Amino acid sequence: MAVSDADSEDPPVVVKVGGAKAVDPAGAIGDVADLVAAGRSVVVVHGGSTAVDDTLDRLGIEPEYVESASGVTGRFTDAETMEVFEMVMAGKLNTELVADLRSAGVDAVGLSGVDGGLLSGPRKSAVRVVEGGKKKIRRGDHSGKPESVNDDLLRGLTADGYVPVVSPPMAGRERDGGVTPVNTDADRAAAAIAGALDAELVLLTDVSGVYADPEDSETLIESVSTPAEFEALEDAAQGFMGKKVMAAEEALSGGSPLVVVADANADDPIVDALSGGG
Amino acid sequence: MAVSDADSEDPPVVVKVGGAKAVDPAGAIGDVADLVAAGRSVVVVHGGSTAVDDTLDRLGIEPEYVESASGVTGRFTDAETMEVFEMVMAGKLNTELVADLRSAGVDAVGLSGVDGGLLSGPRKSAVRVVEGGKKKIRRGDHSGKPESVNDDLLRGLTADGYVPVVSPPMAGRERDGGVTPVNTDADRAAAAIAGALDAELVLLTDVSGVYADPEDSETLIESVSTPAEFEALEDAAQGFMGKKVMAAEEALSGGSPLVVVADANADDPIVDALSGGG
Amino acid sequence: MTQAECVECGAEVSLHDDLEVGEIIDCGTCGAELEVIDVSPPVLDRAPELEEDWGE
Amino acid sequence: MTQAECVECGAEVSLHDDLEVGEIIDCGTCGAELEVIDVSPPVLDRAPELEEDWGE
Ligand SMILES: [Zn+2]
Ligand SMILES: [Zn+2]
Repeated sequence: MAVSDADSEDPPVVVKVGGAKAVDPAGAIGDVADLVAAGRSVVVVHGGSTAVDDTLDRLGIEPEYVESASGVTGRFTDAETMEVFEMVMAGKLNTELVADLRSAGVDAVGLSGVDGGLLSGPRKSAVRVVEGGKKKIRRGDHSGKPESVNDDLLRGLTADGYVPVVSPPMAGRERDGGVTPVNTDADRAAAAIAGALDAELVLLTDVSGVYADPEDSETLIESVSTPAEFEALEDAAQGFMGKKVMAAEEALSGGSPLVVVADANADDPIVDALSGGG
Repeated sequence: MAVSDADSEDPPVVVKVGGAKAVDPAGAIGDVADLVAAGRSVVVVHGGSTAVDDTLDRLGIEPEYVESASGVTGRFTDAETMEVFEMVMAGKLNTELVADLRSAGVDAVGLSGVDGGLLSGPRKSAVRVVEGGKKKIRRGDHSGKPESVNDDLLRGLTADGYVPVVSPPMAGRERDGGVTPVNTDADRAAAAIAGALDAELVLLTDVSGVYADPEDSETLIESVSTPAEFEALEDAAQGFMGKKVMAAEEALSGGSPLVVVADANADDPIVDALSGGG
Repeated sequence: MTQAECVECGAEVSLHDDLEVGEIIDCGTCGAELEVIDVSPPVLDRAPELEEDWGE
Repeated sequence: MTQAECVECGAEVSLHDDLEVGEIIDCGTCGAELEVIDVSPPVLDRAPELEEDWGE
């Protein structure tokens, strides 16, 4: 699917690569190298929740999922889980993606959302959950959503020829003004960055897009350009694809001219996506 | 001890904070905030081997130490250990130190030596060891020493008002040109950065300096200014302090005007060190 | 069954026996949502308004 | 005890029985340091020169 908003001449590109399994997609790395060689400013964003789960498992820590009043399931990130999250996202995955990009000739610089206050917002430490039919407040969560983006830091690095590689966590603001690293959704982080940079956003996933009928690969929604079409797209989105659509909406309303959700497993996923083939 | 080399007007300051236990020294964080407020460019470097050992232990991985032909003991870093090293150094410790500095009002940006090729050199994958009296070649090591520093990246960030917070690993160059994250000594990394920036280097440790007689706290060597005094200093240095002295030597020969090894547990350890009280 | 006072309207609120810290109780009189801060003795406070998110 | 040929001077090098991969053998004839690449059958190659470091 391609959601087009405005014309523009070579804006920056924000590429969100998938979680652990898709964090080293050879096609995406080659594409980033080609885009940079062609003079585009590129920012890479990655997640990696399944790799976090693997490490939690190795450490004997049970990941905890909680259910909200409206039935949405989310991860509860206590202090111990947050530590593992930092280690896997900002340590292992980010460092290894930067090394892979550098091996491909891309002058990559890894950053977490904490660095330079790149992704900042209030820490959400209390959440309302439903447990055994009871409404409860759970305290000690480490999560948040980015309310501000330090786009100057990214512009400075891209102007100097670097490719920032950004991962959660983000900088969670405490009530006393302190900063705590907190969990945040990587798609939403990519959307916030694309909005702040007025950049095109490519969300790479393991599937090829949003299907009007998820069971029928012929019903891929390739692009939308009216509110009614966008509503139909929202209706069609299911499961984790729903988050992609919400991220797309946030990026567009933030200033992004184009959002593409594309298949990470294609040969040239980013270049194809930007040329409208997504 | 203070090793003085040249006069200079407010050069940048590189502060090496200790390993895990000293990675959050409140005094050092306050000092960094004061130096930045006074207009100095500051780069923070940290290590954290004992935290790596703690996490290896939690994961049931035995750290392996090997002995060189001349009897020096060093860590052997296989692929599994390297992964933990990335997680703890670049993930947990770096992210948490950046958050603590930001809580103190310092606009910190975390980087590993892989980012932007900040600390680069050939990967050492084979080491000569002595095992059970036999000389052997052990392959699969992930280590290296920085032969080049991307000082432009650091200058760009400090010029924009940021405080880079740098940790191992470094960018290990493979024979095929690829980049692999590898282990490197944090004191040596700090020395290489100080040399490249012509910066003053403050090495904070848990002890107060080098003692002519380690058993006698009255014999602290406060400063040296002649080669003969430096030789006496080298003779006096023992254990891990020996590495501080070698780091000091590398920084000075690289262009650093002043190296101070100072007690991390003092109230204002960096400010005291720079004013000659080290 | 014990009772506690609603911090909003002052009415008595009935509490069931297996009360848990963090649980949210609705005041039957004014409708306020009250968080159980402690259980023995029971302490209630106004439950914070928390925005629901679309998850991590 | 088996033998192998020195890759430097061609002389026969005597090998002890509990030979291990990675072990370094000195050639008795030319003095070259030879690395054991494989043990059955034994394969030797010139051992790489490696700089000693002051450790991590
Ligand atoms: Zn009431
Ligand atoms: Zn020979």
